[in-house]
Formats: sequence, structure tokens, C-alpha cells
Amino acid sequence: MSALLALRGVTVAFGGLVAVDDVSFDVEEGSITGLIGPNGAGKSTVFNAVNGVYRPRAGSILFDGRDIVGMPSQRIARLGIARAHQVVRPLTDLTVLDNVTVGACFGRDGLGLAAGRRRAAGVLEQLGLADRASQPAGSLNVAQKKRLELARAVAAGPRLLLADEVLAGLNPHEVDEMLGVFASIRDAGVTILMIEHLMQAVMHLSDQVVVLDYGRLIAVGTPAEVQADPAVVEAYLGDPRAAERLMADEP
Amino acid sequence: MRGMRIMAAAAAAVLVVAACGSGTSSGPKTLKIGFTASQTGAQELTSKRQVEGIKLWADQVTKAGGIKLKDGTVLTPQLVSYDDESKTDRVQALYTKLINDDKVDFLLSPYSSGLIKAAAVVGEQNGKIMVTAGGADDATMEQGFTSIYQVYTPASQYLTGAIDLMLAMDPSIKKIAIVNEKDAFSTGVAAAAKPYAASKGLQIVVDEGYDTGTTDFGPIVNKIAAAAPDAILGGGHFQDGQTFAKAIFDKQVKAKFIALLVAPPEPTFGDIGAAANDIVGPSQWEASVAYDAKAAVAANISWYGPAVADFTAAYNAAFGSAPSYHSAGGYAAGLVLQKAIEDAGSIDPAAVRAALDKQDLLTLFGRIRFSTDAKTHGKQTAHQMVYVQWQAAADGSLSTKVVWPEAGRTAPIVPRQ
Amino acid sequence: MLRLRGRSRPFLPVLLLIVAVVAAVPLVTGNPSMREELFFMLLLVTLATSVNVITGYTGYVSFGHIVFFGLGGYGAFWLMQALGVHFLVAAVLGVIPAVLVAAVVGAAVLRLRGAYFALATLGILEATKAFMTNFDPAGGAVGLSFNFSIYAQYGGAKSAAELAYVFMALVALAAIAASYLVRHAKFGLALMTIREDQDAAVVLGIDPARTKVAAFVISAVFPALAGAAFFFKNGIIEPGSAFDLTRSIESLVMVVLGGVGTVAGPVIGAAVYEWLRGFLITSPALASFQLTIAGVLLLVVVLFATSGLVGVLRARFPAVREWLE
Amino acid sequence: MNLGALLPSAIDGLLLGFVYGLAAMGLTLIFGVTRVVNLAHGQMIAMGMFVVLAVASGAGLNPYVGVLLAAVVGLAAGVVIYVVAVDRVINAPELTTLLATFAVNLIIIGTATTLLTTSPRAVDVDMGALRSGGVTVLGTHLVAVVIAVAAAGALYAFLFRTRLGKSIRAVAADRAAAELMGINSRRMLALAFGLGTALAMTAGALLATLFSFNVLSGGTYETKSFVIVVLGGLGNPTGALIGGLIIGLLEGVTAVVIPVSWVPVIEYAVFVLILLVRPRGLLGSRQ
Repeated sequence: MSALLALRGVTVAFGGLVAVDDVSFDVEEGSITGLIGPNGAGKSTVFNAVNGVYRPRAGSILFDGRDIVGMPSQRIARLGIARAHQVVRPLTDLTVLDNVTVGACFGRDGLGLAAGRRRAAGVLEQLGLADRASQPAGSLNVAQKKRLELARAVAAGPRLLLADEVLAGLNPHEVDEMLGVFASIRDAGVTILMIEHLMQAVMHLSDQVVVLDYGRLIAVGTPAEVQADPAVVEAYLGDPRAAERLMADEP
Repeated sequence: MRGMRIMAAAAAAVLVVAACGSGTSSGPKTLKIGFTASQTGAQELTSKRQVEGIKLWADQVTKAGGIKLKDGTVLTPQLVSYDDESKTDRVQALYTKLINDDKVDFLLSPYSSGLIKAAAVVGEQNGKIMVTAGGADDATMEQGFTSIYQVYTPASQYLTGAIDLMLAMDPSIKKIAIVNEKDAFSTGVAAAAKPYAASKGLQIVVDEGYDTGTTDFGPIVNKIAAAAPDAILGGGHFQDGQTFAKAIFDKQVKAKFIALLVAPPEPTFGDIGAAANDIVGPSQWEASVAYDAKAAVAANISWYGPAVADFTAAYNAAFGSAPSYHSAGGYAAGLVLQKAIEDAGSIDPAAVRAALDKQDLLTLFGRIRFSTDAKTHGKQTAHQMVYVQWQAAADGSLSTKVVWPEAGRTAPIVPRQ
Repeated sequence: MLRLRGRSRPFLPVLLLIVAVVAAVPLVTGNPSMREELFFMLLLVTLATSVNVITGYTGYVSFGHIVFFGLGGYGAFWLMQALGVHFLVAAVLGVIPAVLVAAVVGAAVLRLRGAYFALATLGILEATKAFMTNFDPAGGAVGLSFNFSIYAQYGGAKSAAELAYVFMALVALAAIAASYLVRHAKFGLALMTIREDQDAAVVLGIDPARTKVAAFVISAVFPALAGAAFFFKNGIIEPGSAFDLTRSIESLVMVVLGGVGTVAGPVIGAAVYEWLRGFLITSPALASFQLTIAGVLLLVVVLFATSGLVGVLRARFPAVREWLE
Repeated sequence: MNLGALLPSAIDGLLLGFVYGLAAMGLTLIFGVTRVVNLAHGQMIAMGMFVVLAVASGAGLNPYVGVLLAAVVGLAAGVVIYVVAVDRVINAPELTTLLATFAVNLIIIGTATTLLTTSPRAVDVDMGALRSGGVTVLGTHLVAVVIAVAAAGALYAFLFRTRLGKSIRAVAADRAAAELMGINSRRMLALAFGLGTALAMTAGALLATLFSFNVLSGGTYETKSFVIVVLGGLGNPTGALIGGLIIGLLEGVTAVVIPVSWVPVIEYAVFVLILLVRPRGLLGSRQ
């Protein structure tokens, strides 16, 4: 296994505020990596740096060995990095099917419209949204919109999926379903980098966990290593509920 | 917005003035005459005068029992008209409608050169004869038309005559300002005036154009004031001309001679009071210039239609105000058409066209003869301009006096105070 | 497997057939007055359908779209008048200035969003109009007019008018077909993604700048062709009628009336709008209040039927739904 | 080119700029608070002119009574327009609100054209003139400036000194947050529309004392207002007033150097350029 994504000394700053500070880690191809940390740790900023929304002040981001810093987002997307946003952004006036077709048509594979539609239909089946295909996306409920967000990213046929708190706001049953979905996505060969607050889910799914605190990387390792790391526990002490979640075996 | 009504064809309130034509048989036949009027928009006021002139003609013909042809046919004029809102697109749509839906026999023109240009294209496309009542543009008449006939003296002569008048009044005048509205008519007038002024040794110190609808003449008047010309020539149509005159007055611009197009001959120009004083305007017609049958005999041409005084009286009775040259122009267009139909003895277009080509008349509007040269076919060649000046009486009341030509003069021209 | 939407009914051929049949009526009956009315209706269909590509599909409200109509008109007119180029050639060449302006200006102003873009297009229209009013080589405020003999090479003014009409009808049909194809292509999906959420579109792999400019250029081509036909028929062109802001806004009104972002909407909207205006103007009781009535109707549509006539029809008559896009 | 015209022309332009600025303030206030570009703005300016006409020529009163009346009528008319045409679509995309106000524009133009005709009108006001060294400043222009400044001042006092004014500003800054603070945002939006329209009609009323006009005269001043508003930054009333002065001065000065008919070309070119380079206006915040 080689690193599909490698961050090397990535620093992102807004004016004087350093949101991500000299962060380096690798994401192995075919793995699931969990990116965790207390609120404001800079997790979403890392995602924004990876898919070109923010340009790092320093450092390089290697995707499949190629530095993608400074590339426009749309090119990064076509290289095969797809993102499911924390705040869902469905294209409300388009149908669910069209939403997912957008992913398929403009992502890495750049499918034609007909092929894109076919793939989108398949992804909707996989994510259990097939019966909603012809509805406007705006009419879905929150859980369905989360799935739609994920479906759109998956349909792009990415090599790397950036999943930003896709499980937040779902009930336990829905979370269980989604875990299955993640596993199947990974099994299909997609590398996953996920931000997640549900620790039990992260620890259960991830091959590797990366922990940020105040923009700095404080730990990288297997779930077990990270859970045992005193620095991580320390970091989460500032946020007792998070610490509790970190340690809990069950939600 | 006016544009909402552009085009749309369709029949706005049609003014059917004359009696409805009775059927087909031996009785009087209906002579359908179509035109558009600007009931709204920039040309509203002057267009209304022109339409009143046309209406008066149609009424009088109807009262007199119609147009009687040699073969015994009697034609009763019926006017069909729509509101063109002073817009060229609309004019084209409405003339197409007049020709094809209303099946008019002849066309009269809308008011103002820009609109006539648009109407003429449609008339010509359909081979309809159109007598233009209210347009003086030269260029329109040099476009190779075969069925368009111009009653007005062409625009190129509006200010050239004024320049002659000005130099007759005061040969020491050297510096002049030419400021005109940027429309077909006024641009044509200015284009002819500039080389003529130069040929007379005049120096054009201000040469400006302004957009139709301009109300703020401040910048232009400031420029004029700074250049201090002896005379100001130009203007465009009624509203802008009146506003321009007022701005010149407010800023106390000294000029010995000011001649503006279209606005001064219109009686309501005097509403601006002292600002109107001493302003000169070229006019196509004034009531005091009494063309009559005797003059026709002297010129060895035929006289046609009512006397000037009768026309003025009838107009006053019908509309409660004195006719302006636009009114007389409308009336004259009707006369010209009537005479041509009588001469042709039918309404066959070719015959009427031939009659118009041959026409050389003296009417209450003055002498009328059309060019038969292929390049300028239909252009007016005989009609003469009249010049008026607003003058204050001893009691301070203002009125227009005819200052040119000599024949109809009611007062000598005076330099502006 | 779920059924994929679209292509289920021969919508485009039916729509084109209806428009073509209506357009053919005056040619068959030889009624010039009807031909004039339909010429104008087809022109409005073209303008509305075109502006719908940038405004309806892409979400950019273009107030100044009529500028392309004027540029196409002036370009072709000048070629015909000054160089004696045949109408058909001039019309096609007249598209060039419109396309160039759309590409260059589009690249600059399409960076603006919302009201800023709308105001910029308004500014471009007014600037162009003011410029042409002063630009003497193009006749300035007076504009250009043909010597009547120019129509001789087309077999006289009458057959020239017929040629212009047939051309106009073909342009309208082409505009509708283009609108449909854009709507049902990957390109159209990109446009609608940009309309819904431009930032999301970027992350999904769409290049908004290039996509928007392409849409702007497409939406400029048909008005330019229509302008060539319109002014060729009229024989005169002047800045006031070539760059009329009101007509520009009217084409947006038609789009909204018919249904924003649909293929049939602008066609239905333009037809109904023009028919309604004809009706109001002919009715003696309503004629003088026609603008007021038009305003009230527009307000009712904007406030209560946001999806336009197409939306109303689709909601009311499920049978119609699959036939209207 | 004659530089002797420079001073008088610049003065004229500057004075006129106050009135332009006042009209633009109305447009920008409405946009700033409601996010609606009001396409009925020009027509309301024209209506202000007719209020003066009715007062001066109809009732035979002092035309400046008409200016005051125009402000009152404008306030009421603006509130009515908001309630009838805008409130329902206040959160809809731009196209919807643009066309809603355009519909209002059509309704007013249609009715006014029918009832008032498009005949040229003028209100004859003579306030004398100041003359010195070849510069003539008409009294009507000076009075217009005084009234425009007073109206702008009154607006500022209202927005910054009164509770109601502060509520309007809160709604402009963040509608949702203002609602959380217990402000009835709909009422503030309506009031802002009323104030903006009052400014438009006041400006129109002042213009009626300077120039001739007709029912359709609003269009020119509306496009001028757009230019000014963009120059000063959309939604920024101070910017609008200063923008008005800049445009007035620009018109006055450029007219001396180039043919007057080229002035609009410069004006619109500047407008588009500013939108491209600094869309928030020369004075606007960069957000």
C-alpha cells in the first residue's frame, strides 16, 4: 500500500489566525482514515485545503504523488477527490437523480449524460434513495439529504472521498445503515477520509485515526493507539462531552 | 412604458371621421385613407395638430358631397388611424396593418421625419402611394422611393433661409452656435446649415447635438455662454425647443439672433413668456402669408382648395384654436391627394402617381410640386419657408410676426435684446 | 431499476412542429398582415428562449440581452448597405460582433452575481446605445437606412420581406431546438448546478467561468440572427429600436410568464404575451388601460404562479405534464 | 472646447448632483434594507413631479408645498407597494422581485399615461438667480440643494437617532438576527420601502421645479440612480449622496471637454467598470 494522499507541513491561515498549523499525515489507498478533534480544531479547514477551496500558506498536498496545491477546485474534483459536505447543499430545484448525475458527470470519470444517469441510478439504489429519484432534492428530509450528499460524492467515482460529518444528526438506526454504506464504498476501492464526531463509528470503521487540536496534529495511529494516547485525552478534556464520547464503547 | 405598446398591431381606438361608406353599388364609394398619429410620446403635440388638419380636410370634403370623378363616381373619405406612440417599430407594424387588413386606398404619413422614414418603407414595399404631411427630411426622399410624395419644404432649407434672414438683419454677425436634436430631421437641418454658414463666412463656435427627450440644457447653454456667439441656430422639436429657449433666457446668454426649429411657430411656445421674446422660427406656413388665386395666375399655375382665411376660420371653429403650420400641412396633404385623384379620374395607383408627378399647384399652404428625378422622386421642389419671430408689443404681450418673406411680412425682424 | 426521466415523449419534435405549422400559415394564405404579426411573435419567442438559457437555466438575470439583437442587426445591416453583401451571408456574419461581445464582456461580468450582474448588463446596454447614438459611421442617432433598390436583388421588397420571415422562423426553431438540447445535455446540467449553487458546482468538478461564458455566447447567437432579419425587413435601423431596454425586460417577462428554466415556457410566454397585448389593444374598453392590465397580470403571475403558465398547466392537467418541459 | 464653461458647468453639475443623490439614496435605502432593486423607482420620481404640478398649477399653491406633499405621498405609496407587490416574494430570487417591481412600474405608467397623457409639462418657479463673473446660478437650483440636504439630514437623524430607525438598520444588517431581537422585520421592510419611495418622489418634485417633464420622464433619472448607487456602493445611503455629487460634477465637467451627447457614454462605461473592479462601489465596504 502506498499513500494516496499525503499532507506535508500544510499550514492554512486567515490573516493572523492560523487554522491549520504544519500538519502532515498520509492516507493509504483503500483505507478509511478518521479525522477527529475538538470543535475548531481545523478539520474542515484541512478538507478545504485538500479540495482547493482554501490555498495553504505553506506545505504541499500530494495526491497520488502529485502536488495539488494551487489547483482550482474543479480540477481537483476531476482528479478524483469528491467531498460530502457537513452542511448539506443539495441543488434544491433539481431532482434527486439529477443531483447525483452532476456528481457522475463532472467528477473523475466525467461520464456522458446517459452513462451518468445510469450510474446515478445505481448509486441511489445502493444508498436507498431510488424511490425518491424524481423528487426535487429540496423536498427530502435531513437524513435523506445527508445520503444524497454522500451519493453525489460517490457517483463522481472518486479515488478519495472526503466525508464531512455525514453521520451527524442521524438516528442510531440510520447511523448503522450508513456504516454499512461506508464499508461498501471502501470495499469498492474508494479511499475515505472522514471527519466524524461519533467516536464509536470512527473507531469502528477507521484503519487510521488522525487527531487535530487547535490546528496542530497531535496524534496519528490505529484507533486503539489513538484512544490510548494521553495527548489526545488531554485535548479532549477541554471538551468533556467529547472526551466521554472518545472513551465510550457504545454511543 | 411606451415600449409595451410597440408594434402589437391591432386596432386602437380608430377614428372614423367621415360617414361610413355605404355599400358597393352606384352610390358614393368610400375612399379609405390610413395613417398613424402619435397620441403619446415625443411627437404628441405636433402630431395632434397635423391630425386635426387632416380631419378638417376630410370633414369638408364629406360635407361638400365627396370627391367627384369624371366618370360620375363619388368618393367619400374615411380616415383610419392608429396610435404609433412616436415609435418607429410600431409605425411599421401599423402601416402594414393599414394596407393589408384595413385595405386603405391611400396613405398619409405620421408626424416627424423619423417615423415617416419607417412608414415610407412599408408603403413602398406594398406599392401604396403615401403623401407625407409632416416630414421634411431630405435623406428619406433620396432613398429611391417611387410612391412617396413630400408636401413640406425639405429640411435642408430650414436654417439656410434663417441664415440669409440673419445676415440681412445684421451683416456684422460672425460667430454662430449650432445646437440640434440628434434625430433624422434636425440632424439633416444642421448638416445642411453648417456648410452654408461656412460659405457665408460664418464661424461655428459651438457645434453640439443633444438626445431626443433632453430636459437639462445646462451644460450646452454654459458652453454657448462661454463661446459668446452672435447667433444661436438649431433646436429640434417642440418640447426640447421650448426648454432650450428657456434655458438660454435663464442663463442670460446674449445673442442677437436665435432661430429654433419647429417650436416657435407653435402658439403655445409663448407660454415661456419673456424667454420666447425675439426668437425666430422657420415655419412651413403662416396664416398671414395669404397665397391666393391671383398669385397663382401670376405664376401661371392653377390654384386649388380654399382660401387661407376660410381654412383658418374653419379650423378655429372646429378645434377652438388657431392652426399651426402642422395643421396646415395635414390639410394640404389631403388636398394634394384629392387633386391627384380628381386629375387621374380614378383611384388606380398608377394613374394617381402620374397625376402627382405632374402636379404643380398653388394652395393655401403655398406652391407644391414634386421632383420626378429618379434619385429624389417625390421630394418637394417648389414650396417655400416662412420665418416668424416672437415680438413683444408695447404692453408687453407677445405674439408671432411673420418676418419673411416680404410678401407676407407683418413686421420687420428685430435683433434680440 | 428506476425509470430514467426524459426522452419519454417526443416533446421537441412536437413543439417544433407546432411552431413550424403556425409559422407556415401566412406563407400559405399569403396574408402579409398576419405575417407581420407572426414575424414579431417569432422574434419574441427567439428573444425569450435565448435569454432563458442564461437567466432560466444558469440563474443570471440579464437585463441587457437585447444588446445582442442590436449588434447583430447593426452588423448585418452595415454589411448589406455598405458592402452589398447578401442578406443570408450578412446575417450569419452579423453574429460575429455579438458573439465576440458575449465572450469578452461575458467573461468579465459573469463574475458578478445577483443584482450586480443584472445592473452590469443594464449598464452595458445603455453604454452601447449611448455609443451608437454618437457613432457617426453607423449613422449616429439617425441610424442607417437602405436605399430601396437594395431589395431588387431579392426580387423586390415583398419577397425580401418573405425571405426575412422564413429566416426568422428558422431562427426561432433553431433557438428552441438549441434550448432543448442545452437543457438535456450535460452542459445544461452544469448550468443548472451553477444556478442552484455555484460554490458547490466548483467542488463537484464544474468550471463555472467557462461554462457560464459558453451559455452567454449561445444565448447571444439567436438574438443576433433575429436582429439581422428584423432590420433587414424594416429597411432602417437606429439605436432606439436596436437597443431598447423595455424590450429587453419584456423578454424576461415572457420567460417568467411561461415558466423560468423550461423549454416550452418562453415559447408559450411569448405567444401568450403578444396575443394578450393584441387583445387588449383591440378592445376599445381596455385599450387605454392595456399597460395597467398587463402590469396587474404580470404581478399576479409573479406573486401567485411562480412556475409560470407551464407550471400551472402541469399542475392542473397531469396528462399534459409529460408533454411540457 | 472652451474652458470658460468649466466653472459654471461644474457648479451646475454639482448642484444637480444633490438632487440626483437624493433620488439615488431612495433606491439604495430600499436595496440595503430589503435587497430588492426597485424598478418602479423612476416612475415614482415622475410621480413626484406630478404632485408638484398638481399643487402648483392645479391648486395654485407654492410649488414647494408640493415638494413636502410629495414626500408624504411617497411614504404612503412605498408602503403600499411593498405590502401589495413585494412582501410575498421578499425571499424569492432576484428575478422575481425585479419583475414584481417592474409590474408595479407598468401599472403606474399605464394608469398615469391614460389619466395624465404624455404631454410635456412644466412648473414655472422663479426664485431669481445669483450672477457673478459670468456664472449664473438659478435660485431654484439653490433651493433644491437646500431641500435635498435637509431631506438627507432628516433621513440620517431618523436612521441613527430614533428607535425605529435603529430597527431598520438592524433589519438591514441581519434580518434573522433582528427578528430574534423582537423586531417586526416586515414592518421595517415596508417602512424602508416607504422611505425610499418618499426620497424618490421628493427628488422628482425638486426636478419638476428645475426642468420640464412628462409622465415618462422617470426613466432617465432611474438609470442615473442606478449608476450613482453602484458608484456609492449598493445599500449605502451616504455613498449615494456622494455618488450623486460625483456624477453631477462628472456630467458638468466632461460636458465642457467633449460633446455633450458623449457624456452618457462615459457615464455608463464608468458604471460598468466600477461594477467590474469594485462591485461594492468606490465608497462601499469590501464586506
